[in-house]
Amino acid sequence: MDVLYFAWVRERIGLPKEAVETEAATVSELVEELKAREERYAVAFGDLSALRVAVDQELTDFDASIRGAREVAFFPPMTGG
Amino acid sequence: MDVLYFAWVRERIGLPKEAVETEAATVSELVEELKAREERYAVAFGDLSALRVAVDQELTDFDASIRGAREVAFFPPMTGG
Amino acid sequence: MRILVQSEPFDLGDEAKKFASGHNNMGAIVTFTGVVRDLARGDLDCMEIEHYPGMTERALEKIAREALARWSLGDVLVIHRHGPLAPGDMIMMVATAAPHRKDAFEAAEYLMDYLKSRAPFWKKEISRDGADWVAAKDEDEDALTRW
Amino acid sequence: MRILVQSEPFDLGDEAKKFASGHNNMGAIVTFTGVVRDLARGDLDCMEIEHYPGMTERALEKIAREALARWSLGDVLVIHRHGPLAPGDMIMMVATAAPHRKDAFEAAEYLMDYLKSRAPFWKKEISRDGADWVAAKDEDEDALTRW
Repeated sequence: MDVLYFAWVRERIGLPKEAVETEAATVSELVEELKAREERYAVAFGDLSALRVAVDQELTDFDASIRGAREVAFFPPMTGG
Repeated sequence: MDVLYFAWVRERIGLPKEAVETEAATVSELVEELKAREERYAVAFGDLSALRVAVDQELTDFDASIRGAREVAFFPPMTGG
Repeated sequence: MRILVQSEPFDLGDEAKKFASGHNNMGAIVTFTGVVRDLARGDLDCMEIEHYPGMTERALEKIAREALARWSLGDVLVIHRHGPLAPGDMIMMVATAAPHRKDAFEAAEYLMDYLKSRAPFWKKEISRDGADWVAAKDEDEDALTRW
Repeated sequence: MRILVQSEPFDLGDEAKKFASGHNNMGAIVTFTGVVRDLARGDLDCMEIEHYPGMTERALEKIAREALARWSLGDVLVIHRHGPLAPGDMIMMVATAAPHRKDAFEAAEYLMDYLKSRAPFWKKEISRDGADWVAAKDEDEDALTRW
């Protein structure tokens, strides 16, 4: 699946998008896998309360299933308008 | 002083403005004088709850003083916007 | 503050653009525009708007000054037409500019609520069935209790 | 319903006019326009707006559809820019058309409240002192509890 990063999450991880092979069932499990990879992921995902997640372009929460998802995106709280 | 009429008050009384010589101290006293004049005034002022009054272009109520006023206007509730 | 009472049409686009471009560091601009609605039967020929020259401008200025005092605003614009209008014609507009959206929205609603019931305009609807003065609505009077 | 996500500038005047003229018997038209504010120090060089292509359009459409379902509206317009903007540039606008002013105002405020916190845009302020992501405000999240 594609994992996307926006705003300071993108800057901390250092890329906007990557393809990830995972057996993770939920967003939280995916986050744990990513944090275990490298320090920059551990830093970016250090405080989940400062992050939001979308699965297949719908806002959801960290307990959400990612089974069959094509796209998971992580970003800070939105500041549109 | 000038007495002005707007909207259906103007139509019932049949004129937009007239000069009135009066010793009336308040709007209510002026209304009583006008009602005593002719039937069309009595009809126009029949239900004061359906009327509004302005003294010198400021909305006020029927107890207001008109001593020294240059202009008293009667009209139905406003429907701007 | 700019208050215009006129029989001529105004251009919402031009007015909104002029108002918006005249303000420095106002993050939020709200406009409200009132349009002549047809009757339920669809046969409105004309809406005639009567007003009280002199008092109208005073009343609108008072309402605008009150809004400027109550909210953190950069500016207020009020345009209101009088005379004969056709269905679809623009009757009036207000615009507010503020640093924050809450102030711009609230002030625009305040201006509209007061303008509806406290500015000396009266509407008459003329159709083939005759002419009727539009009655004031209780809900418009009630709207003032909010402020 | 018209949703535009674009880097190009838009003209508030043209858009307001086009929106207003496209509607039959809508008595009330409300527009909100968001403008880039300078920093308190007055040294903002640029505001960069990042967004999530694809999700942005879906999120805005969802918010607009919800507004159309909740209020008696004739139409909704949302325009939001992305990319680099300068102080004073227009970031976005919404417009609502309704038979009555209460619906037009409430729907516009609803659109703004949701657009602030539920549409995937992120603002970065760039000045000579560096670049800072604008933090979401608690009050913007709290504003949603109203609906």
